[in-house]
Amino acid sequence: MMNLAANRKMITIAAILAACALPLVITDEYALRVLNVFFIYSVVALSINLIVGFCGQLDMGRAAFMGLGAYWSAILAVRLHFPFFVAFLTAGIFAGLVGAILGFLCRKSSFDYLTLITIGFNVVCQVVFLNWIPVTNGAMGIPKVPVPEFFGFAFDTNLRFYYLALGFLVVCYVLIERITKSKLGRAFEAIRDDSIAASYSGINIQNFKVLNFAIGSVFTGLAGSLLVHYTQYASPFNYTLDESVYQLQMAILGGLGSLPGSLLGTLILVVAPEISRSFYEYRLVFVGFMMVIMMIYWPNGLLGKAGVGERLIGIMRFRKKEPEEAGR
Amino acid sequence: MNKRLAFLVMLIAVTLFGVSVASAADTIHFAVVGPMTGDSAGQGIQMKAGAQLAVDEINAKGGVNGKKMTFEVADDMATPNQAVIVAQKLSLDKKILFVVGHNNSSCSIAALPMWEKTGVPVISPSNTNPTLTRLGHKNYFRVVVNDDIMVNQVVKLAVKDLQVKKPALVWENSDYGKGMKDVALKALPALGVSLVGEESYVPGVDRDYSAIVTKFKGLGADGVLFLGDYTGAALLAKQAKNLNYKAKIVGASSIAHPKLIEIGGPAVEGVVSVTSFDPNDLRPKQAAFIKKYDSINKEKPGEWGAHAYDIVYLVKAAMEAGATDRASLIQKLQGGKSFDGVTGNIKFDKYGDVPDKKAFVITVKNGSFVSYKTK
Amino acid sequence: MIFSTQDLTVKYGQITALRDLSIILESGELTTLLGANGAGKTTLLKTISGLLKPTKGCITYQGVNIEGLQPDRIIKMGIAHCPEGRKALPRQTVYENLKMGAYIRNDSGVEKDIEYFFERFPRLAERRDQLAGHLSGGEQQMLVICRALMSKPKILLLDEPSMGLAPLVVKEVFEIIRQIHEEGTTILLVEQNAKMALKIADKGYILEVGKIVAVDDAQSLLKSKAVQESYLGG
Amino acid sequence: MTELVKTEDLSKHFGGVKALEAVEMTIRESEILGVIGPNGAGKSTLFNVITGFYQPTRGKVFYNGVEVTGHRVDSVVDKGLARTFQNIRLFDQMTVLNNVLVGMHLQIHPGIMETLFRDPGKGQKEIEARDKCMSLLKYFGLEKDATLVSGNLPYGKKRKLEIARALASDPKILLLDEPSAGMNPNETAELMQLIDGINRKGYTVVVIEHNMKLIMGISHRIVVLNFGKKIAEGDPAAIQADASVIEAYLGKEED
Amino acid sequence: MLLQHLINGLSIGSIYALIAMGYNMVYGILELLNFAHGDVYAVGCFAALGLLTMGVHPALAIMAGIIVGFVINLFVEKLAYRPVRYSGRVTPTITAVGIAYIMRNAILKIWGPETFAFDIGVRGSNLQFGGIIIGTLQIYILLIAVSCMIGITLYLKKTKTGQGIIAISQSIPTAALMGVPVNRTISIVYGIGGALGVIGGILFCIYYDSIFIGIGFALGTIKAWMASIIGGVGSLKGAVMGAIMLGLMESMVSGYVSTLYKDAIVWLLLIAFVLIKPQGLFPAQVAEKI
Repeated sequence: MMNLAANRKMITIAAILAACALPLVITDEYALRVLNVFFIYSVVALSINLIVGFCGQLDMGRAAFMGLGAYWSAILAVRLHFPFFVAFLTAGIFAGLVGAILGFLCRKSSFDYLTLITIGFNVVCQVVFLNWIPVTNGAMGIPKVPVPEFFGFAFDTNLRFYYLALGFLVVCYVLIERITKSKLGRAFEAIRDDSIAASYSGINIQNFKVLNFAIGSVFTGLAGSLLVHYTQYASPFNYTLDESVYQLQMAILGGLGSLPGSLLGTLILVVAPEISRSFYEYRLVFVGFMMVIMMIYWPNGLLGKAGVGERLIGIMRFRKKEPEEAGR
Repeated sequence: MNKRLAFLVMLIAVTLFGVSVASAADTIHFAVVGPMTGDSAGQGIQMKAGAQLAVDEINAKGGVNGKKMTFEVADDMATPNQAVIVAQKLSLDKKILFVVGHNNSSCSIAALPMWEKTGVPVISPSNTNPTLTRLGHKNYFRVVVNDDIMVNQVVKLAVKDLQVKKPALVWENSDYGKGMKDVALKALPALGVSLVGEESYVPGVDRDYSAIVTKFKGLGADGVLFLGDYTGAALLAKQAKNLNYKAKIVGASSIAHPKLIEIGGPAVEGVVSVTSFDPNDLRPKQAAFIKKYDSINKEKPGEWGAHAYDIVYLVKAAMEAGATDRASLIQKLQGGKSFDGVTGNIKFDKYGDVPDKKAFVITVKNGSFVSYKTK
Repeated sequence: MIFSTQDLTVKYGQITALRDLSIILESGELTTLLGANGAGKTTLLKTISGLLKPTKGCITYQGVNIEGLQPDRIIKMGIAHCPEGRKALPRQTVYENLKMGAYIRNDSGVEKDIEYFFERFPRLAERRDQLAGHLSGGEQQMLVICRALMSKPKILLLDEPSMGLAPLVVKEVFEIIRQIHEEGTTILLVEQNAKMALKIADKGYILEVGKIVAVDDAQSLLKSKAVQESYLGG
Repeated sequence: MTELVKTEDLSKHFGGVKALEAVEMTIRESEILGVIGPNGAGKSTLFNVITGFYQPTRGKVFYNGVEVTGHRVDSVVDKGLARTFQNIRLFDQMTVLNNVLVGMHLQIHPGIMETLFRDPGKGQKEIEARDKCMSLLKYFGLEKDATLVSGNLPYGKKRKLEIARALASDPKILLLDEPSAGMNPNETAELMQLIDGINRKGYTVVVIEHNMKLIMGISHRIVVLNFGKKIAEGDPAAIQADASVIEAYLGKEED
Repeated sequence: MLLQHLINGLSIGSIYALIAMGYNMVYGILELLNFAHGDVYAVGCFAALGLLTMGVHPALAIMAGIIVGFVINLFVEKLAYRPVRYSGRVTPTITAVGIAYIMRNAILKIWGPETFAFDIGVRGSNLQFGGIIIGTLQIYILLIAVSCMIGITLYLKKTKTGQGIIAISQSIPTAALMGVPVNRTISIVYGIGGALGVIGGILFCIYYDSIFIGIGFALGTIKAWMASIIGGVGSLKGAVMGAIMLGLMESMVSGYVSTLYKDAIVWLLLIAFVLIKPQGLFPAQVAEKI
């Protein structure tokens, strides 16, 4: 037991060191850019995992929160000339607040409605990004978003940004892992597995759902902010419903409820399209088949727990249909 | 676990070292970048087809200065974030001499800084938003008439030729439509008329224009300036006809497409449009191009195909005038002579625009486009 | 012998609900199955009617092995299962519920049979067009039994028909069961109310944690000291 | 003896069905209270109304003299209640230990610093909680299963784990809803000892049961419900002799 | 003007109603958030288009399209939904999204994203009452929607299979014990859902004389879902009423508020509606038990 924990720590540290050393091998700017995007999207996938995988709330509008973070940060940095870290941190807080408000409104909503509302919220956000021209500059977007800069040190090359994005991912990963392994995470999982039993354990389900949504949104917002400072351009066409579904797939592919799984899922969906043209062309069909096949044969994703413990199944049962019966 | 690990390692390895195979130095490489998958893939595919036709013709005749031309296609998925990644990849590829693209203004805005870093000339066949050439990117050109010119002409056409007194405006809610709307809002008062109504629609989603028509009818608008795609224009015309609304419909370039008539049927009779390319052009050069394109692609070219075709020939001309690399190509294009393409006369000003290019006016008569005599 | 199970084993995941269970039903007899909650009585009925698939064993009906058939095939062969917990179809009317009972029948006698039950149970007739969900517990139980009989079964499986019913209603329900039995239908009755069940039964099985622990004719079981202690609240 | 819980005129109607009608009952400190009655008599509904899962149609619930009617489940639980369920409700995807730790939800207050800036499971509060949970698991003989996923446990252990989880919150009152369901006589006897042991440690226990042996064997007091009404209350001997109880529930002796 | 806007809204609403009916068959009876509904029937509509352009008689082409919708849904149910039928809510929802992706990209690969003319030679004329214009086509569509609703209601109420479907919606095991062949009946539900979707989709195409990929997801699944939620899950009448309300809402917002913010406003109204009246207009009674 102790040994395993120690090993795990060693492996983690080794992985981080290896990631730090990777740019020595990979000098190709394009590969670095793809990796940087992968780091940022990993955080998005982790936040989706926190909401969908750990708390069982099927959120299909995550891109909206990425957009909220991105626009907040871009507006602060470009129009109001705030320094990067202020724009970045407040973007997370802003997205978290909006997440808390949305979560609060949906705190009593059932599964279907929450999913519908998150989709609707994504549409609403996109319409606002597109049309609130005085603030968002509408369809033309906000160009020339400054690169991240800390006290005069600008992360203006792919290599420099690589370390920033890697650091961001490591910090987010560690924080999310700690949350999921704390009292908080246990409460989320309890709500997912059986909300009635959870409330009888003294968990205020509504508050914890709101909290879960807010925490997830903070991370999504931070990722959105960082990405916009990297691409230096905020555009409403980046935060569509399709984008949300693609992000959800990253979390699903790796395994809902598994944090390393989220990284793997993101790696595959971000990196694979860049490798092969044919994959590129058929990627949407591929993810379609993947979603069906994974759900039937491998519902826990690539790195999810194997065996009977189907994480998803406990979320909301067809009570009136008694799953153990007629299931053949 | 091991299998998964192996898969992962393989994946990373392929990404990192999967650099495309180098090719002979006696070829001219370029890239066509646009949406190749997703909802607006049709436009990107036209760009590809237009460029392909030009390349095939050129290569068949011995190439440019003895060098063959070849190009690769990249998909920006019409999303700015992806456009940046594509730009990062191709701009570092030393072989790539120039880029035909992007299709969407938002993608150009996002990717231009990246292209500029390595000095790749980017020539867009379809970015019409006036602000694009004013962002200060020296490597950016477009062969299409920008909205400033186009929409001013549309407004003039409506007010002067068609005698519209109470115009209403419909614009598609995209960077394209938004840019045109801004121009129209400035141009109308200059001609002494004021707008009675202004509505927008989401291209590719909205299919119901009856509310807009009913509203315009109630406002008594006698002309509709349609600044959007041909599908929207066709549907608007049909629904106007169904609701007995008889305003004149005047549009800009993007409605002048055979599909307008195909979808709109008799309802689009009399629709007038300013366009930078007429797919039914009967002048010999244009007609030959259209016929050839049609025979290969089983579809008449729209402005994307025609412009992409022109861009390739334009670069050929510049190279024959002495351009050899990215920098000299930009130089040649900037100070270039005028080039006569299928879409008209191309001569860039200092911003990379084509101010002298003439747009012409066509109208639908008896189920096909004919040219419209302006006053 | 019209029906029997041989060495029937059923598992829910890792939990064995029935272990090598063998029972025999004689034609026209009323057999009762007694046992505590979770002993596997309901599991047995579900397995017979095809809702569950046994991991091992064999179910013979009229000399044919019916193990593994789908529920709709089994009811067509003449085995009707009347599930526990008054599973009337709450969003359908009383009439529609009865008609559902005759789902497998294609003969013209369905309406006549429905009228027969309405005549026999005037309380159902009164509520003919009411949603079944609005009936009282006793009425629902009556309806569910009639519904099962609508398929004209040769064997009727009854799962705790008295559950949660007032004593008077329980009496009524048992009276119905007794009548059906007298009319010649073979019945397998699962009951918690052991005393009443044994009183009308011909034979009884006692089930404990998935196993048969005793089988005898009903009268002897009723008198047995052990049975009295465990199941009759002695 | 203090009255921990008191209900006044407690009624719950579902549409036209009177699941509970004017029930007045008390739960006294340190007792084992049995609740019996035919299926559908309103026993579970009574639990659900007392714990705030259902809002009563009429009437009040007091806890230690404070009215808790209409409070949310978790806030009622916070007053010192815990329960188990008729159909076991564990957190099936979580480990046995984590199930019990969730039960301790209201006892652990790690604070944001400990959550975010200590290694998972290394915080002081967390370590204390784990120790307590492990000793609880040991009491139920589950310590070897601590790292297993609870959904994979056999039935009997699931029942025990559910009780362990309920006890983790250190409740004043433990409500057990048909704890012996599906247990064989030996297991039932074991369970009776367990309940008795828990009660001796000072917990008040309320049990809904069909198993007369268990209920008569351990209850100090029994409440009988029928058709949503309380029809009798008293010690086991009195209940067994009560005519109305015999008629409604135990069954008449004669024909 | 108001009257004209109302009539416009009513005609869009009746198209939504047809699509929503098909959606609601599956949603109401099997509780599956069928994200693939729109894209499946879009395949049916495109198949009809393909036959039309090949010169097949419109009536035959439309019939074929409806059959395609029916058959695809049969296969999809068998391959993608049946294996996860008892796996909770999230799992089948995700497989449905997967199917939607496959269908949509199949259409994109075969037909591309363009808008095509959809001409079956039916030209509606206009009836004029004062200043108000009603297209005969609009009247036909409303009639078709109403007769489909009546047809489905009668089918469910009066036929044996229909009653079996209703029984399944209440409890699969109980229905099975009545002798309802569960798998076959559920297949029929999906099939009918797909066929109804195609009918709605084709009317959509006829009404606008055009067809494009967006009739599936953006104008199909999402609107049908919104309609079902407004109307109350599981109620056919609710789905129809919800769809008509949705049509009216869109028409009114476009006509009197803003076309620019139409989508946002309609969504916000829906979200507000869901929060205020979570059971919809025609709620089904559900009691939670522990």
